[in-house]
Formats: sequence, C-alpha cells, structure tokens
Amino acid sequence: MLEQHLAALPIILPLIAAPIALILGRSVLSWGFATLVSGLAFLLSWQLLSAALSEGVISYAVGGWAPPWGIELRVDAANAFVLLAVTAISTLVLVYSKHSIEKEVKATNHTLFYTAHLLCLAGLSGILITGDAFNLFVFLEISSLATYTLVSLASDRRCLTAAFRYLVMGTIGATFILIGVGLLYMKTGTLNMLDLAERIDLYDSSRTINTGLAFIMVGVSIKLALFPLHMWLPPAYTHAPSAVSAFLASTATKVAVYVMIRFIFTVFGIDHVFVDMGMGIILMVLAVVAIFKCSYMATVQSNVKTVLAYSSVAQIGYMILGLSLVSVSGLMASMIHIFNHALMKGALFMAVGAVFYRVGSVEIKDFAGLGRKMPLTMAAFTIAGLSIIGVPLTVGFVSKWYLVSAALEQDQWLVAAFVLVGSLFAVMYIGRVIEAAYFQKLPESRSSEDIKEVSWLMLVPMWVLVIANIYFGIDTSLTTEAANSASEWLFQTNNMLENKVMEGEVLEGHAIEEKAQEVSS
Amino acid sequence: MSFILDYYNYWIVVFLMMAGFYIVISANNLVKKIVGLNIFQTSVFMLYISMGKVTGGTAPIVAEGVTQYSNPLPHVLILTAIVVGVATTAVGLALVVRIKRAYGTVEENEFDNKDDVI
Amino acid sequence: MDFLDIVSSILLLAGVFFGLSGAVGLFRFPDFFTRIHAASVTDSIAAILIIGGLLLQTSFDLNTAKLVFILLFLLVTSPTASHALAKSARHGGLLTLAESSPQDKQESAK
Amino acid sequence: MAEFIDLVLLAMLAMLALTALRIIFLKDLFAVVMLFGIYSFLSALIFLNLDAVDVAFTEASVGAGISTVLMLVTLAMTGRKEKQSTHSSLLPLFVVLVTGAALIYGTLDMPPFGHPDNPVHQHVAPRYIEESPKEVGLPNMVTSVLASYRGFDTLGETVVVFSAVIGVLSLLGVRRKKKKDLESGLETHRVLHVVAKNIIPLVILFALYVQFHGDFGPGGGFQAGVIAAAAFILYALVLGLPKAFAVVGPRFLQWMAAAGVLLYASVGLYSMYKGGQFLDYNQLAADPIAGQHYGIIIIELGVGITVFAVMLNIFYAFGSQAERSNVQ
Repeated sequence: MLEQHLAALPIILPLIAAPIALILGRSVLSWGFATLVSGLAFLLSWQLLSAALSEGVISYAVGGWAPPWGIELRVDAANAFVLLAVTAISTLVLVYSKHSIEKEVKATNHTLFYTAHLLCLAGLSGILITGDAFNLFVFLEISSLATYTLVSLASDRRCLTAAFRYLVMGTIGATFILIGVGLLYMKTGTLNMLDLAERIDLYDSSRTINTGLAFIMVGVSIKLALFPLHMWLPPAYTHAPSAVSAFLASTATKVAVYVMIRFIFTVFGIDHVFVDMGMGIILMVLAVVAIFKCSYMATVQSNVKTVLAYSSVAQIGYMILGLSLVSVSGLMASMIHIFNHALMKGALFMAVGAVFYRVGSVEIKDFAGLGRKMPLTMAAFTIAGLSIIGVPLTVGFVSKWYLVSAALEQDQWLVAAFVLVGSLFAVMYIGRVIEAAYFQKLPESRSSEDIKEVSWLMLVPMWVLVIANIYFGIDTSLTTEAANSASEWLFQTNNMLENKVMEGEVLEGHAIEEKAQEVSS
Repeated sequence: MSFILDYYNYWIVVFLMMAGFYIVISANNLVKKIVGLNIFQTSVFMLYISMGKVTGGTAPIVAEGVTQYSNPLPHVLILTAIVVGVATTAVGLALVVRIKRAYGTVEENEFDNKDDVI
Repeated sequence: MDFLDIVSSILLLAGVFFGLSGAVGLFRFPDFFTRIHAASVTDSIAAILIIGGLLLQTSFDLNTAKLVFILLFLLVTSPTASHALAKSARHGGLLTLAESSPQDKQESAK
Repeated sequence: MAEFIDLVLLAMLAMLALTALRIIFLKDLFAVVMLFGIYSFLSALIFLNLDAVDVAFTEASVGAGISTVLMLVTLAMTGRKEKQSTHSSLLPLFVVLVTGAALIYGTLDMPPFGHPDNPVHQHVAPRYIEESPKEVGLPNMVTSVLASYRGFDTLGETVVVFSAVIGVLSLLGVRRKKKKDLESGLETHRVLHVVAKNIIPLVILFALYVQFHGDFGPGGGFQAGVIAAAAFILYALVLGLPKAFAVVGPRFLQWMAAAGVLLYASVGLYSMYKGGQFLDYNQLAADPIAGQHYGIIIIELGVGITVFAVMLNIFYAFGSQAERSNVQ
C-alpha cells in the first residue's frame, strides 16, 4: 500500500494535515502535529529518493485516469532530490519555529502560522512532483498564497508592504505562467508535460510555442527572483518572521529553479531553448550580473537579514549559471548548489533569528560582542558563513568546485573567474558580521541586559544544519551521486526525446501506457 | 480578411490583458493595483475560453441531436483559475486594509517614504 | 413569422426602448433622486417587457418556468434596491433639487 | 447566423476594451470598482457566448459578486480617491508594449479561432466529449472533467480557497463583539428587512439546486457555495454582523472550511484504502459508474462546504474591520 502510493503521499500528507492543524486550535498541539507530519513527509521523500534512484521514473496516475487525460505525478531522481531538501528544511524549521514564533508572531495567529506552513509545504511538494503543466500552476498558487500569509505574520509593519509587493509580483509571475501554458496547450492540445514535450517538437519553430516558452521563462524567473525581477525578495525575506525567512530562503526559490530546469530539459528540450532561442547567453549574463550586483548590495546593507536576502539572490545566480552552461556537470553543479544552499541559508537565517530572539534587532551594530554572549549561535553563523564563502571542508566549497570545474570543462575561464570573485564579496559581507560579533565590544548600554544563549529547541535544528554543512562538505558521495544521476537523467530524457521524435517514434513510457489503456477499454 | 476573422478575438484579448497589466504596474493606489490584477487575469481567462470554442458547437452538456460540442477542458481549467484569482484578491485586499491601518495611506509613493526603503 | 413572434418582437423592442431611455436618463438627469428614478425604469418596465418577449419565444417548457422565476425575483428585488438607495441617500442628508434652493446652490458653487 | 454571432462577440469585446481604458484613467476608485463589476459581467456574457456556461456562471458570481463586494468594503476603509502618482508612467508603458508585442507575435501562428480541426480539439479533448458520458456517466462534461479526470486540480483549488481564508484571518481576524455593542446593520430599513427575510430562504434553496444539479447542467459545488455565502452576506448586511454571528459564528465557519477539504480528501483516501489510486472513484462502489457518481456528489459537497464557509468568513473578517473603523 505504501509502496504503491509513495509518489502521491508527500503531497497528500501535508495537504490533509493543514486543515487538521487548524481544527486542533491550540498552538502547542498544532506545532507538534505539523512537525510530526513534516517529519513523516521527510521519511517518505527519503524512501522516494531511494526508489527513484533504483527504479528510474515513478509515475502515478491520480484518479486512475491514464495520462494525458488524467493528472500524472512523475517522480525522478531530480525532483526527489529537491523534495528531500525541502522536507528536511521544513521539519528543522518547524522544530526551530516554536520559540522563534512565540517571540515574533501574535499568539492568536500561531495555529494559522502552522497551518500556512503545512499548506506551503504541500504546495512546494506538489510543484516538484506533478507532471502536469496546469496542475503545477495550481500548486504554485497554493504555496504562494501560504507564503504571502507567512511573510505578513511578522509584527513589524514593513512586513505588510513587503508581502503586498510579493503578492503583486508573484501573481504577475503566475499569470505569465498561465499565459505560457495556455499558448502551449493551444498549439498541442495537451497539458501533460511528457506529452507536451513529444508534441512540441512537431511545431519546432512555431511562433506561438516560442512565445509560450518566453512567458513561462519570465514567469518562473519572477518566482525564482532572477536578477532584474528580484525586487520583491529582499524586503520579503528581511521583514518576514525569522523562521519563515529560513524556510523560504532555503526552499521556495529552489523549487522555482527546479521548475525552470524541468521546463527547459523535459518539456522544451535544450536544443530548442539554448540553440534556437539563444536563452543560454541571456541566462548566463543575467546570472553573472546577479552575482555581482547583489553580492555588492549585500556588502552595503546594515540589516543582517537584508544582507542574507541579497546573498540569496546572488546564490540563485550561481544556480542559473550552472544551468546555462548546458552540460551534465554544469547542471549537476546547479543541483548540488540547490541542495547545499538550502543547508547554508537555513542555518544562517536560523542563527540570525536566534539573535533576534534575544536582542530584538538584527542590525549589524547590534551583533557587537555577541560572540561571547551567544557562543553557540555565533559559531553556527560563522561556520555557515564560511560555507557561503566556499571555504574547503564545507558544502559551499563543493558547490563552487563543481561549478568552476564545469565552467573550465568548456574553457569558460571568465565565468570561473566571476564565480571566484563572487566569493570575495561573500568574504566581505559575512566578514562584517563576524567582525562585529567577535572583535567588537558589547556596547555599555547592553552589558546590563540579560543576553544569553537561546534554548536547545532552537539550537538543535541550527546545529543539525551546520553539521550537515560540514558532513556533506567532507563526504560528498550522497549529494554528488543524487545530483549526478538527476542531471544525467534530465539529459537522457532530453536526448531520448529528441532522438525518438526524429525517428518518428513515441516515447516508451507513454506508448506502454497507451497500450494498457487500449487493453483496459 | 479571413486572417482578421481568424484572429481579431485574440488581438482584442491581448489588448485587454495589457490594459490590466498596465494598471497593475503603473497604478499608485493599492486597491487599483488589485483591480488591475483582476482585469489581467480575467482577460487571460478569455484567451483560454476563446481557444475552446468550436464554431457551430454548443455548451459541453450532452443534449439530444447535438453532434458538435465546444471543448470542455479549457472551461475546467478556467473554473479553477477563477477560484485562484478570487483567493489572491481576498488576501491582497486584506493586506491593503492592514497597510491602511499601519501607515494611514494606501498610496505606494506615500508609504515608501515613511520607511527607509531597502 | 406567426402572431406570437410578432408580439414577442414588439415586446422586446419596447423593452429595449425603455432600457435605452433609462440609460439616457441616468446620464442626463441633474441629481441623484431623478437619476434613480430613471434607473428604476430600466429595472422594472424594461425587465418586464424583455422577459415577457422572451417568454413568448420559449416552447413553454422548463425554460418558461425559469424565466417566470427570474421575472418574479427581479420584480421584488429591484424596487427594493432603488428604495434602499434612495432612503440611504435621504438618511445621509442628501436633498432633492426642489429642497435645495437656488441660494444654497450659489453658495455651494462658491 | 455565424456572422451575427460574431458581431455580438465583437460588440461585447469592444465594450470590454472601453471599460478597461476607462479604468486606466479614472481616479475615482468607487467608479473603478463599479466598472470592474461591469467588466466582470461582460466577460461572463462573452464566456456564455463562447459556450462556457459553467465559467460564465462562476465569473458572474465570483468576479462580479464576491470580488466586487470585497473591493467595496475595502474602499469603505481606505477612501475612494486615488492621488496623483509621482512615478513616471513611461517604464510601465514600455514593459506593457514589449509584452503585448510578444503576445501579438505569438498569435501569428495560432490556430484560427473556432475551427474544429484545431489541435486543442484533437488530442485530449475528444475522449472527454465522447467517452465521459459512458465512463463517468454525467451529461455535463465540464463536471466530469472537473471532478473526475482532473479531480486533483479541483482538490488543489479547494485548498487554494482554504489558504485564502487562512491568510485573511491571520491578517484581519474576526472580532466577536458583544451584542448591542453598536448600532449595526440597516435597522431603519423596514422594507429591506421584509424583502431580505423572504428572499434569503429562496436564495439558499437555489444554492442547493445549483449544488446538486451540477451533474446535469451548469453549476456545482463552487457556484453553490458562493451563492449560499451571498445569502448570508445579505443577511449580515441587513441585520448586522452580530446577528449573523449568532446564526453561523466565525469559529464554526473555520471548522466548516477545514471539514470541506477533509471531506474531499477523505474520498481520495477511501479509494486508496479500497485499492485504487488517490481519488479513483471507480473503487467507491461495485459498479464503476455508480462509484463515479457517489464520488462526484461527495467531493462537490466538500467543495461547496469549503467555499461557502471561506467566502462568508472572509466577508466577516472584512465586515468587522469596516465596523471597527466606523466606530473610530
């Protein structure tokens, strides 16, 4: 029973749990319940990843209707890998959020917070797993609505304008995706992604398809905060409650990056996107500009959460850069960085949230002297910060290593140099915080205040992530294996798709399913 | 002529979409922004419904003596999308109400000045 | 073109005429109360005539019943809506043209 | 005949374009919102003209109904004048022109409007049209596709509505007031009272009709939920929020909203338990057609309950805010 429904359960579980969490009503109860559910989802996605690694593709037809008539869930190594990161971070953040939320969110809204968190998790899992272009839009909207709610729950009034800006930009992005999917549907008559891929090639140079591609790309770029469309992100991550920043920074944009990868590799095909449309160079330029501009912006901010938010936009630049190299190793670097960046940013935002919990502010000047008062928190911040910079023995180094070697593989010396210069900026913005924490004295006004280490409920998830940062930095076998098979799989599908269509055949998976359909009817 | 007959519908729909889009990105008042979002989305719905139409067809409800039905799938998608639209509108307007209470204004340029922008 | 069709067309045309005149009135009349008067013409007589005309077009089946229900519903709700509007305006202190004397007008114009 | 229909469509599209243009330049937000209501109704007419009866029904009840009401309540709190904008309108205009040009470029290879040989009508859709009356057993194909073939989308849609109420409640909250706290409702409108009290039961009856007739004609859980919510909104408007709270309280509505989603999902879980896939209604009864029928009735009920509870609760939240700002 469990095996049979493994692909659907990571979506269904949080989806059903959200209304139950609302009914439970009490803050502690819904917290415990949400954490439990998220943990279960993590175990399921672990199972799912190992199943996907051994079996290849798992397809699940919701409602028993064969695709393309019904909605198909499709799990492969790539999305199972991202799903694992999302559910892991979600669980850790939920454990962490109990105290953090008590400080930052009104008591009456705690239950709503956990409900919204579960809804967001369900939406993100749905986006990752679904194999249907319109279903993706529906889950995108579930996660987005939950996200706007989560961002607006903070007590500072600026979170409201940040959430509103996010809502407007997010809705424009979603509507662009809707237009794009509509244009594809108009030309092909199907919504199933695999089926779309087969049929798009029949209309290779159609202006309608190309416009659809452009609209989907722009819509997804808004959602993933690609450089000129990133303006919603820094305010949203700065003013959201710390637990929300930690969750969103390490999951939401990553899922959007995966959506972009999925559309490029499994729907449109690399030849079409990169060769015919010339998107590769556009993406590469935008990514490089994002790395520079936003890393620079991060160095001049005074609010540490804003620093981290701009750093996130820059890190998204690295992911897009790997993708735009159009090679197995480039894509693999992107996939690894999706996973690793989730670990680093989660830990950093959690540490900053802990500081907010004790100090009540996250301006850089308020970090002065905290190294002695909150040693564990600041140690976590330092290690995760070193990881962002890319110091050896951390995951950040692994990401950069693969990215640089992927660039060098194609003799893109300039790109490799850009990546390394980006790290210098990271040294500056992380260094400012660490300098304040360890080398400045605690201001006189604060010395009387009782600033001490936060409780273990906040420290444990933070340190789990920090240890993961080091562990996956030393033993890279799990991440590289998963990312490698994910990217190889993506390239295989892509090649298979192009070859098969050239030979005039249909893809195997669906051919079998169609046969089964004939037999059953 | 047949070219125009084939596409006039889509062109007007594109114009409507862009009118809505323009309201969203140019309006200074947040309520008007939400109105613009709604117009933008409603026009996209029209794009979908237009492609589902079959000339001479009828509504996709089985009736005797009818052989040509319009395509039901876009209708289903748009039913879902309308619901998504109203959900977004409700949350957006709730944010507007809170912004009014927190800042005393719903004009974008006015509350931007009240906080240091990042 | 049998007899019913002709009657139906006449009813529809009359309904359209009243609807249009109501719309013109809505734009041309000088103040709130006269405008609401024009609007209620559209609501009542135009609706009756148009639905009456449509009734004659049906073959007296389920659609006829639905139209009758719509007519009844409109006959109850639209006068109520007009009434509520006018009363609220009155409540809020809005004066009719006759009540607001020319002198007041000149003052408010300043 | 075809030429005539085209003219009607063209006229309505032209009216839409005029409405949209007017909205761009108007500064009076009350008029903007009313024009949006008109825009929505006109779109509903166009949907009707293009054979999308269910969509027209929904657009009229949601776009022109609920959305407009919510916008009006918001305006009551935020003021009705838009101030002069200071930012330049050149950049937005440029963005819009580029986007529009891209879309027009995209239309050039589109299949012609209304042609039965278009790819849209070839690949997936014929099965819905030809087989769904046999496979699912309902005359309304939209309901078949909505509730069965793409039932997962509809579950998602119900959850989206549920997320909306989570968002609105966390932002606004529903304040329970003591009765007679303040003069609310339209106490002095005697006529309105009488008419409303007589109409509300009829509206609820109509909602039930739409709910259960959705399998055969236009309608279904979503439209029914909105109509039922409208009946209660009327009640709340005429008699005041405190009295409406006494009939269905916000807390109860919160549970109802959750219960609707759970009802829907439990159908899916039950079909999993019976050995099928999630939401496979064939498993619900020995006869697949009967199973489909039960499944669709139950999930439509779930959708109806959630939508009713959510829409009413959202109205409560906005309404209690508006009363609060009136008191201040």
